[in-house]
Amino acid sequence: MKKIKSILFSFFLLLFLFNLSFPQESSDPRPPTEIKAFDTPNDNGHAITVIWKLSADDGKVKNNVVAYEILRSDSPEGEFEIRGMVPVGENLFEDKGAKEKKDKNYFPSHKNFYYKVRAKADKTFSESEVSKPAFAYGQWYHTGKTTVLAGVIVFSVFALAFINLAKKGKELYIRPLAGIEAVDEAIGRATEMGKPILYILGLGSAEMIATIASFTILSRVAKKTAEYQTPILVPCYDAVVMAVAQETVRAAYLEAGRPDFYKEENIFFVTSMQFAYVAGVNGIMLREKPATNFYLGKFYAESLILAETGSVAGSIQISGTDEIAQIPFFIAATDYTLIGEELYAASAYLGKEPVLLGTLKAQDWGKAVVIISLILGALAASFGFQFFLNLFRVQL
Amino acid sequence: MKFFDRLLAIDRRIIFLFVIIAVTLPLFSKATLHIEVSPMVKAVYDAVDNLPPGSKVLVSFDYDPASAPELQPMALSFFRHCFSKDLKVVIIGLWPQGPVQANIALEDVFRDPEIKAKNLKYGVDYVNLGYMAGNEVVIQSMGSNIHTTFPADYTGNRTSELPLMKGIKNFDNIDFIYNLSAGYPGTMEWVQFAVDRFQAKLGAGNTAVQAPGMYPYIPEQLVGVLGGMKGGAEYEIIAKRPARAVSYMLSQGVSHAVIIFFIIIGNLAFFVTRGKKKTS
Amino acid sequence: MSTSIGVWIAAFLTLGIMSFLYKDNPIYKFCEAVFVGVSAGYWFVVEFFNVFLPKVYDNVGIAVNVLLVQGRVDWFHWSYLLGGILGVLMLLRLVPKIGWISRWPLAVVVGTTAGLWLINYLVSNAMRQIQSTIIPLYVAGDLNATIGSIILVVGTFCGLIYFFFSKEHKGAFGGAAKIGIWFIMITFGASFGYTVMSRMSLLIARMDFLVGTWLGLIR
Amino acid sequence: MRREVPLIITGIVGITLIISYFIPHTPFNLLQDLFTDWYQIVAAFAIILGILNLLRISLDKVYKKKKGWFFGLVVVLSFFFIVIPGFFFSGGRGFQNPGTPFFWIYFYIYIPLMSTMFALLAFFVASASYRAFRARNKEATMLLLAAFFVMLGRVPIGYYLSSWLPESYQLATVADWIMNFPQTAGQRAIMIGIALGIVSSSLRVILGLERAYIGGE
Repeated sequence: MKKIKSILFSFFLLLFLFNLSFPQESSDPRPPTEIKAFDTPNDNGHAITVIWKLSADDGKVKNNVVAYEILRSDSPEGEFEIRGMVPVGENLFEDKGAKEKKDKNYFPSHKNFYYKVRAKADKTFSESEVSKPAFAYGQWYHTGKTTVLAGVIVFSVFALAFINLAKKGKELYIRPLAGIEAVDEAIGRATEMGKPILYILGLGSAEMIATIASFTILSRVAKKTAEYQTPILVPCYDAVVMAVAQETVRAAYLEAGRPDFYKEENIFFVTSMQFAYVAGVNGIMLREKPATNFYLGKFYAESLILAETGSVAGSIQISGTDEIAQIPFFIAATDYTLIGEELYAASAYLGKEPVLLGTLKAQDWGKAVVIISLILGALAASFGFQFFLNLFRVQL
Repeated sequence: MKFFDRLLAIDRRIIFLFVIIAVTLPLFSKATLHIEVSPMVKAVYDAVDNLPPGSKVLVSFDYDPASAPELQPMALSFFRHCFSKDLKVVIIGLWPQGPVQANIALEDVFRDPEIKAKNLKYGVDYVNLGYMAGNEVVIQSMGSNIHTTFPADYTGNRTSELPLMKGIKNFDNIDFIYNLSAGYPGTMEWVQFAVDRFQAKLGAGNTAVQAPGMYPYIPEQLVGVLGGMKGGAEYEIIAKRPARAVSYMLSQGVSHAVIIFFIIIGNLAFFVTRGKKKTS
Repeated sequence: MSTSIGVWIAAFLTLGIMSFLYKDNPIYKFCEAVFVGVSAGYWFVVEFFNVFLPKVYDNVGIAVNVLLVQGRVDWFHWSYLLGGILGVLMLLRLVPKIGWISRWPLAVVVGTTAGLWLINYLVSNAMRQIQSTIIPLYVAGDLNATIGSIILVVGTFCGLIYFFFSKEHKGAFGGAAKIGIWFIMITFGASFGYTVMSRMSLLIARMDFLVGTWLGLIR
Repeated sequence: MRREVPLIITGIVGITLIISYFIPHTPFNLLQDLFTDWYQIVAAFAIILGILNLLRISLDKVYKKKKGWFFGLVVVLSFFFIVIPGFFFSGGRGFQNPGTPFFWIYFYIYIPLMSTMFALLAFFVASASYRAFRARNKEATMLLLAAFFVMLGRVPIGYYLSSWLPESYQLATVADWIMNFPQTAGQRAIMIGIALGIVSSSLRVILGLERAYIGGE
């Protein structure tokens, strides 16, 4: 019995020792294969992409590969240096460098490089064969952005064509907008009551689209007030906006044939501090009790304070902005609201300028394209066709 | 009906008083409330949680003290999350006050013994590159080179000499971008430039005012968005570190109830008095 | 109660601004003026140290250095001097007679935004939005998801119809526009609710400062 | 000179930036970096311009003893109150570090003033909801209803009000649903509309057809 025990013991001991030494005895993982290097597409050069087929031991329990190292050399036999590492399971590496010569990491374009990929296991590794040479070069055109280019071209063609049509005198139809239809009535009411009209251009600077749209509407409103001889007050937040507003109103009075009626002091600068400006305008509303308030342009947190004061003062209020978070306050507290793009449309509708009308038409056609693609796309997607979706895919 | 007329003409200051009470009284309560974590917040949390240790996270602080009550709690719990997961943090700001708010948040987070024990080093584990003027154009130029966009950090060290920044040239070397935003420039600009021009991965915390506007970007262009103080509270809950935002939730709830009450009463009085005027 | 002078000053300023709720008064006006001055000063210091020094001064310094030491012209770094000059031209707006020169730097600003925005808004806010809306209307076995997709597609579609200006809102077209405006109103309702939430949060934090940090009544 | 040069600059800069999106090759990428760097510098000076303008107006008030001249003086003094410590006593470029005098002013003066200013909005929202927010038509009613669900659904009160309902009818779920579907759809429609508006106005600016931003002579 003793003998058997000792034999068994030595057997297990051997087994145990064997087991202990087993992991150290592992062989190298099998190397990655089919390594390919090529210039990274759609860039300015200075980068090469390397792809390979995963090692056969990738994801296996035994000899598990933990990462791949990518090595580069300028000759197939030369010294290879490590350029980067990717985790297990990945088979692509973009070897990117700096484009400035003095940079440590400078990556010359138009120079041949050779790559190999090293599959790393816990302690060992194996290397792939050396790739065929590849060199980096810059592309003149980014192929993934064709859709965007098409979009830009189509839109520009629409815009130029419609501007041209409008200039030739073709009537371009734009549907009436409730807020704008109310303008005449509102001015008439002010005249009857013998009270002024308050026109607020918002807090935007002169180059913002909402402000530009508001200038156009101001010009029409001012012309009407000149005809009715109703005073118009324009308190301003921005010095440049004030200068442009003065010019706009003066021109409108001239056009209406009443330049004598234009009062420059009615278009004035208040302050460019948000809440101080609101306090100033509120004061005007409570003192002058204007019959009609216009809030058209860029508005921020002050929108609800203005709209509330005007509503309590009993004025008719017409508002419009493209600042989405402020529109709810305008809808709830003013009589007419131009929502987002409607503000731009209103300026084209009133201004009747070929450029504005033309680009508004282009926007409409753009929307038509969007709407049609939406319907067709959603139907196609429902039946499992991916074709439409790929049309709008922008590669980056 | 005189009652309603008088109700409509009530002094605003009485309304103001109601608001003060509705907001302040609940602050004294210590009740723990049930706060549900919305899928949107979970998406952001998971995106951060799944980053391997050592990943580089860029945080853009695009807000000022005016919105700090909503965004500061988000900054705190985000920093805590990043540091406890050993992520490397790069801070910038498109609003000048942003990087200062970041410093205030860092100071708070480092008071936490768990984070303090990690002995994080400036320049190695986190950097603050400060503010740069130029709004969204800053993002565009970071896409080609962060070192020329931010030549120096907020204390004037050369960016290229900071160890952490040595391995970061542009968005290619950043694993996740987190944007705390209170308006323009903010999340929309990060989507347009960092995501749609440079393929970055983006999550965001927004003031409640602008959070709804970000929904169309989710999930294709934006991982998710934390909306307002409530979003911050949800993040604290999911990270199992309830803090300031959670403690304010009762006040938040009561104040909403008061607003709804005002709208109902106001409309009731308005329609009753208007109906009377029409019939008379 | 707090013993820090800073907290007391902050509390005074907080109450000073809040006094406006009772009535416009000189203390409020004083606090407001301090706010205006301090924030202008804040921006001034920040723009100087964070933009002017690193962008213009440092880069031109490098350019000068290269010129003196290596005797070659470093065009890259000199270009920042031109940027600085453009910036100074912007300030000429303060001089009425030659203020028009400030339009040149302004043109750089406007041109940059126009060039970037044209692409960005087209890609991010139009094309990629279409891409995200092209989804299968029917999700097998998931009623909620199916309803959600239909609402998403129909809502976007009708909303766009509402913003179509070349056709009067009549008949089926008008019906679609009507549905569109409902969706838009729900959007604004949500946005309104969120705005209320936002404003209330700001007040909560301020009251917490007054009651907690300053008076020490909480905790 | 006054009108043509700016239009030409705008056109060149705008077109270059569009081209560089499609053609990532030199020289367009370098020009893009150049213009964006200039933009950043000019943007900083534009802010300084605004500050100088403010100081000029305030000093003007003080000199001419206009109404409110005292507050004009306060503006100027507080400006220097933060600028002098910022420039000379806060360690140069590290001026925003916690512990500097500049930071102290930021923390104890700037933060309370600014955040209280905006906290006032809470009161104005309340007063506006009471005095001006009317369900004056179907659209406004719809708006207020959606707001009602979102406001309640987003806070714990909503949970306690509706916890007796099955989960998919609880206020929080309803609010999430509104946000994710109808809200997103409406938001997207508005977004696409505004985007096309911006594209077309950018096009006008680049082609030199939009001149309002230049201002008068």
